[in-house]
Amino acid sequence: MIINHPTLGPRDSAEFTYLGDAALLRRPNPKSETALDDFYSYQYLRDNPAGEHRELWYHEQGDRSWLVVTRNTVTHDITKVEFARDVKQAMIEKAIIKRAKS
Amino acid sequence: MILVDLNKPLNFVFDGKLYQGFEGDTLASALLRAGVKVVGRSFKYHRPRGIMGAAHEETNALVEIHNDGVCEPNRRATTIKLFEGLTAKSQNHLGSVNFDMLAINDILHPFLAAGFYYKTFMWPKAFWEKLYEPIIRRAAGLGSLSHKADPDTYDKGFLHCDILVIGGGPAGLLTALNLGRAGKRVILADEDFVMGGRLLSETYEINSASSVNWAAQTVAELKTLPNVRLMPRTSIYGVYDHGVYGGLETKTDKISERGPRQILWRVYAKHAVLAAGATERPIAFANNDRPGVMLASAIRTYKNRFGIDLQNTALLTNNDNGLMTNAEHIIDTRNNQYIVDVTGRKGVRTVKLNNGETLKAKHIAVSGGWNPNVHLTCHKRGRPIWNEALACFMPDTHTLPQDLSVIGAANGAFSTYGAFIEANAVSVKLGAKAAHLPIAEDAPINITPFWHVKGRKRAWVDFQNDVTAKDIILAHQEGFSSVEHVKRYTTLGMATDQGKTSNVVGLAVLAEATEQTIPQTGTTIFRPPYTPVPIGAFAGAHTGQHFHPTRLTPSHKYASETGAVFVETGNWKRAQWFARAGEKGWRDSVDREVLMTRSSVGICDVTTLGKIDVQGRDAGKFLNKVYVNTFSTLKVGKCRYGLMLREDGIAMDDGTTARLSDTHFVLTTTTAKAGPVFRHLEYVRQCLYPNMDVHLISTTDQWAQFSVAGPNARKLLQKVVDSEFDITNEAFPYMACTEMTVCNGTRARLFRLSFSGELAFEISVPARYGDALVRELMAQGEEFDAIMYGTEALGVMRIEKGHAAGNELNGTTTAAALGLGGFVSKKKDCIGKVLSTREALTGENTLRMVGVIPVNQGDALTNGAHFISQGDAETAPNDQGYMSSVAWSPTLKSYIGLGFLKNGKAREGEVIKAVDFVRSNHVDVKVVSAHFVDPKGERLRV
Amino acid sequence: MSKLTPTLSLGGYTREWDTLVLKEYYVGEMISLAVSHGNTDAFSETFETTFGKAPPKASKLVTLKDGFAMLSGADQYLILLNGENINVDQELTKLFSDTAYATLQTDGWASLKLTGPQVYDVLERFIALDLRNASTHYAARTMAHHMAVIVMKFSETEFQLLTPRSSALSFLEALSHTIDNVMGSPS
Amino acid sequence: MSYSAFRIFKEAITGHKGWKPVWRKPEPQLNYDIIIVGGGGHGLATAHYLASKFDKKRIAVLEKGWIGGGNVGRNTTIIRSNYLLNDNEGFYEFSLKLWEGLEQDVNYNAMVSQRGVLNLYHSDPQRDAYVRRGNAMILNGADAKLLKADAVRSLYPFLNFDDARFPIMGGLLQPRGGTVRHDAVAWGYAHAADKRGVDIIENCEVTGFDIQNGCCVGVETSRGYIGASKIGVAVAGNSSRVMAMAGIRLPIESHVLQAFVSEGLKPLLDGVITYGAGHFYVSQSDKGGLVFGGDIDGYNTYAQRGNLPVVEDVCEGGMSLMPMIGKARILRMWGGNVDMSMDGSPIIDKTDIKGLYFNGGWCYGGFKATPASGYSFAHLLATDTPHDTAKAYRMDRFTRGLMIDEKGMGAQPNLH
Repeated sequence: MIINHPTLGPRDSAEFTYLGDAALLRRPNPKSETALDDFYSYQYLRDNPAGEHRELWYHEQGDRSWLVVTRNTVTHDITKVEFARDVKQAMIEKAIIKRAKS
Repeated sequence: MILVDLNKPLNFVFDGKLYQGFEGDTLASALLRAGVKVVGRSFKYHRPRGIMGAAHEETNALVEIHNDGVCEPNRRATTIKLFEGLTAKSQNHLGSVNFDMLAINDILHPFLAAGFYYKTFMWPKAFWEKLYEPIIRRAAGLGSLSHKADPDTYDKGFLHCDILVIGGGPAGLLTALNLGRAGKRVILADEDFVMGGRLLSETYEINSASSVNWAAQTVAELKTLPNVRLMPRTSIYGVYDHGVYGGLETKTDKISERGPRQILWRVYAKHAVLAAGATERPIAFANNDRPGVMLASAIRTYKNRFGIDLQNTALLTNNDNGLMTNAEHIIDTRNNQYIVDVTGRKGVRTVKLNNGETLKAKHIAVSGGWNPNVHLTCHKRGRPIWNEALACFMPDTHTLPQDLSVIGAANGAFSTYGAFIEANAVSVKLGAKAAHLPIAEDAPINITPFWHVKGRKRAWVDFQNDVTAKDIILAHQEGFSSVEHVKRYTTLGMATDQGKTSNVVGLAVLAEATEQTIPQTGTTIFRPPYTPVPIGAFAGAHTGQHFHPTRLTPSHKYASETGAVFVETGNWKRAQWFARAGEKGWRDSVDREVLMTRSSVGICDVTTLGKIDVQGRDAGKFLNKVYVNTFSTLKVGKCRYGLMLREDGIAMDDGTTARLSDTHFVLTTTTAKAGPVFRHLEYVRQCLYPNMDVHLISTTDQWAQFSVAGPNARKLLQKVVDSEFDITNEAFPYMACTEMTVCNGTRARLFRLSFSGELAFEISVPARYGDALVRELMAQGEEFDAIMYGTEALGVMRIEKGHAAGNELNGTTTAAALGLGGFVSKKKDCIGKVLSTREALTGENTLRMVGVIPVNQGDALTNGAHFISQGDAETAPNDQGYMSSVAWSPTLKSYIGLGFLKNGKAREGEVIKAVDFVRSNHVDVKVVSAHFVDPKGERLRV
Repeated sequence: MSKLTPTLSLGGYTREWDTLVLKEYYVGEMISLAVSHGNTDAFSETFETTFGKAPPKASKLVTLKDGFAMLSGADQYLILLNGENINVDQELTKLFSDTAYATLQTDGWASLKLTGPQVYDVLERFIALDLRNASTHYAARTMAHHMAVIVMKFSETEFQLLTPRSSALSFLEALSHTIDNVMGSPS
Repeated sequence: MSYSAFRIFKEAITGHKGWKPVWRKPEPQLNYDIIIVGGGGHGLATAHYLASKFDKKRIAVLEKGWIGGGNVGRNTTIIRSNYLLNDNEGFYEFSLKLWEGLEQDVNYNAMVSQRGVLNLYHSDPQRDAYVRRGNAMILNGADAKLLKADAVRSLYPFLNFDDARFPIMGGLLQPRGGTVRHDAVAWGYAHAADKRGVDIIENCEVTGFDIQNGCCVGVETSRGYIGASKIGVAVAGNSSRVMAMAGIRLPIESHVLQAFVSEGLKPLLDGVITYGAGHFYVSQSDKGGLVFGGDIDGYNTYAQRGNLPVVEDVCEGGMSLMPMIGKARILRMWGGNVDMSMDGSPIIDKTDIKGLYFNGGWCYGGFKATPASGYSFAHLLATDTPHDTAKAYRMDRFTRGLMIDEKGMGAQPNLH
């Protein structure tokens, strides 16, 4: 497969290492009362969809960046490739705004 | 125009006999020219087989190429380019190809109908493995492999282009020409060693000159275009994701020539144009498998391209294309004429027609119509669709990937002119100008489908696997009515040609039997490779010693000069021990290395441990997130042991981390986990805490690092460390670290760390000085009889100290199991903290690391033994844990072991059994503290 | 105690296949610079005053006064400076103060130069990237024969290859074996 | 209709007119006592044992395509019981014993051939890990032998003993391991189940579950609604998709495992060999093709087709272990959809929804588990208690920390 790296351009997937569902970015709050259950479903349960899937790839033989790739698990078409760092920072900012609102 | 050079004869040997062919011949054409009829035997009935086709569709002429003891099996004679000195042999017969004892199966054929083996061989039970299966296995298979290593070399390569044109026939050539002239980066690949496709095999004219000239001129112009790459003898065997195509280029058919025999190309193409042409299919009629029965197109190829006129031929055709074959008799199924039987066991003798007539003939040219080569359009699970008018399966334009077009005969445009029209159309679509259309034949195929002649006698559908129309009908009768079930039950299309000539005929027979239409019956799945690819080509240069790269330590040269025996540790080669003259076995060396280190000083290369530079304002905060203990409080100039968990709470790796400045830590990992830990740290940094100011870079290869351990370690180091650095115990205590210089100003680092349990330091210098430093250390160490020690001695010493290593950090043990429960900081979270508190990981009865020592000192311990409580039966329910590390301790003069025992902490002093069935070694052992030597660690702090 | 003498990763290797030349090409010093969070602008300014050029973009080698620089990670640069200076990373740490973190990398890499008209024919059997189509001063980290490699294109006939020091011998064997296959001479 | 050499002789003379369908093609009834979703090896085996060992009636197997069309029709046909952990080894040894009696049980020759499975090791730590596994096998009643390098060499002289990057130091042999003709397993179980009245309904895809106040009482299918009091799902790679229809998320990812077959060769290789220093295992089929494979591609996919890096990785391992196979050509490459679980071990358990049972998470070891999986799923469906050898395969083992992690790779499916 080919992953179109945001800054380095198309690269063969052999340069990357796959981790899994990008839901791993949403690490639960270890201090909540339901921490054990939250971490159980975070660590063990997966949607595993047959269709669009946001997943984490590591550019091991390239610039060692983590990427969030949006790929269809039936056709393998890749529609989006982002830096995981940017996706996570956006999530953090959204959480801060939400907390500020509530 | 024949493409064989008659004044360049080539001598070759087939089945021990000398023959002569010419430059430009294939082995098949040379054999036909020499009048050889029987070239092989079919798989099940072992009936005589003759050459049937002229290219990759060939099912019968499978031969072995031999060269000084090496044998390449199952090669189609039609695709071997003849070379001087070729030695080939026919396959799959007991006795000679003309007198095959296994032909007895043909006589027993009523008992060998499809799937017979599923219904018998069941009684008596043991006979299947003892009697029936050995017989079947000995008779099975086609060609044979010699047990010698494949002497050939193979290369792998990577090509990039705008457009990959697959197939060098009229459609492919014109497309490549248009796109080439428009300046596109084009690759034109064709399986044949001459480009032209069907143009080389027919007597067409283009622009009123021979079509062969047109092909040659087109190729000549393509050669002048730098942006076009012509690749003859290159088969595109597979279509993969995102414009990746698999290609195999054959440089030579010779065995063990210098240089690569084949190159496996991975082609990255923005767009691909499939112009792979079509394959003619036979018709099934009684005894249609006699040598001499050939595809009509093949007979024309051998006549027009190779100059071989196969006389007295009877043509059986259901379409006009077949009529181009000159034959003494024409049997046209559209006039309700067909063949009901053929005689001649080793070559066609007579042909019996449905009107009762019997003809004498030596060859039967059969044309049942043409199948477009749609395979590559279906490698991404697409399915072809049925075209009623042309009676063939065509690519389904709806499920075609957008970056793949199909033109020419592969798209049902069987005429030359039709191919040119589609070539121009796709060229325009891809941004090139259409060429002026050459004048070429445009004859319609006018086919009326005619699949098989019903009758009592066997009519072959798959010539190689001996699948007959009756087998397909029987499969349906037994409920195997899906086309996938028929394929598996009868093995239709599972031979080396993958059903190129048999699949469509077979499913037409099935459709008739199930009273369904052909589209309803559907096709089986087309899978890569389009044509078989040698396993050697996929391996390329990565065989033998080059299977994996080899990583060498900075002291590798010195170690090999001083008697080191090396061991693989991942891709690293590490010194396992240093053998000295007079030492009888490895134990002598290892015991010496341990005793010398514990009594004076030993040096060990520890460069292979992963080293990661962790820098930034938040480096300390970051390390708190990945280790169970706290690092933000670590003072500059100090080191600290750290245990890293996976998010599921299980131990992942451990190692020491040194703080060289406020924003600079150097973290170490075990050798095996260097890669995975770095990847994990980058995941935590980028995916969980992107706002931290922390940066990582691996420095494993940058710094050469040596452990200097033993009572005289400091004395030795003081002779190397520059004098302005005070490394006395007061100035440089246990777990201290500093940057400094050695040997008059060479930059270095010193860490007060010990894995052996002795007074020990780790000294590191930039790797360019690694070799010089180890030699200097050993030179300065002579007065203390300093020795080099290897991984074996290191292993013994760390087991004597009860330190966990790879065997204990095996991915199933928790901090508590490793005796490091107390290490886990209560105040902060870290990766794995929450899930490490799950009930089954913390309960009383879980596994705990313990030491074990044989009750009577003479007993040997063996690793991998299981622990069973005294008096319990040695069965799984009583399994109490396992031995994880074992060593002979020269210090204690006894075997010692580490292991995991249920509720181990509370069972010190208990005697249990260490049970090792596999090495028949059952030993009573006493559970003790894992810290066998200097449990309080006094030697560390001297 | 005697002074320590450095050793080259490949012992000064050099070999010719008529017009194609492969030789160990000692680069001087290599340093990685990681930009500290929030100081990107300050870092760029210091970079420009120190090296005379703005920090490079992805996949682009920038020629400095006395060396080259490339972007090696999302927030990390690799600097190649001529001349031997074992403490160069500590000097850069002072120069960039809290805008960047430096790490000495010279000893972690072996460096080879491949020059000659057949350079593409060799590299197309070695590296998966589209080097023919890449512009001059293209620089990228990728893999070859299961080993890491940083490839730098200086011209249509001149490439520099950096590979980890510990597996440099395996890398050299794989590359020279490939050249033998392309050039047709005995391996 | 029972099969035997005598029947073959009689039918041969009479032109094979007497052969009947191996299984009927009944129309689906309105409801059944037990529905099995999934007509693969595990589903058909479950139906067979429900009928033959637990005397259950009114059973239906619903298959969306043609039976045996999934992983049972597309694997490297290996059977073995050489697992490390007691929670697994008892189950796989039970399965191997069922394999040994299969032909007589279902009256269909699946060609169960026990010619040995040999796991090669290439280092001392790896040897010790194999010894620990061999001892676990013997503790659970299975057979295991440790062979030194010269014993391996006498068995397979053509392996690479002289020029190997990772030298062969020996191997752990399970003599009773071997291979089985995979297609015949599905057909054999279908034949036997059908004979006991089980309705095998092909081209019948389950499109939804009928759940009323926490109780599953039937399924919507492409051939209409079918009611049942108990529904067992055994759909391997489609587990997440099917159970999502009942609102259940699973600790499973679907991956592609590629397998390869070479052109037919005269006998070379008697047993099964696995390479300890790379991703490669191989055996030779009765028809002469080398059947081999290695690792999964490693990314989530339902495409049932793989990509090139794994093909090259497997062949590099194969050539490094057996340099002679360079001249053998790959004839065909498949990709199957395997249900990789979070600890590499399966789940055979009830769910929170009454009447709905789940069997899945077989990773790439489902084929060898077919008989025991069928038997223990039937036991669970018939008695509502787990079979003794499968009591560790609980859905809630992850919440309690009782992972069954053979390789110790943790909660990342593509590492198992």
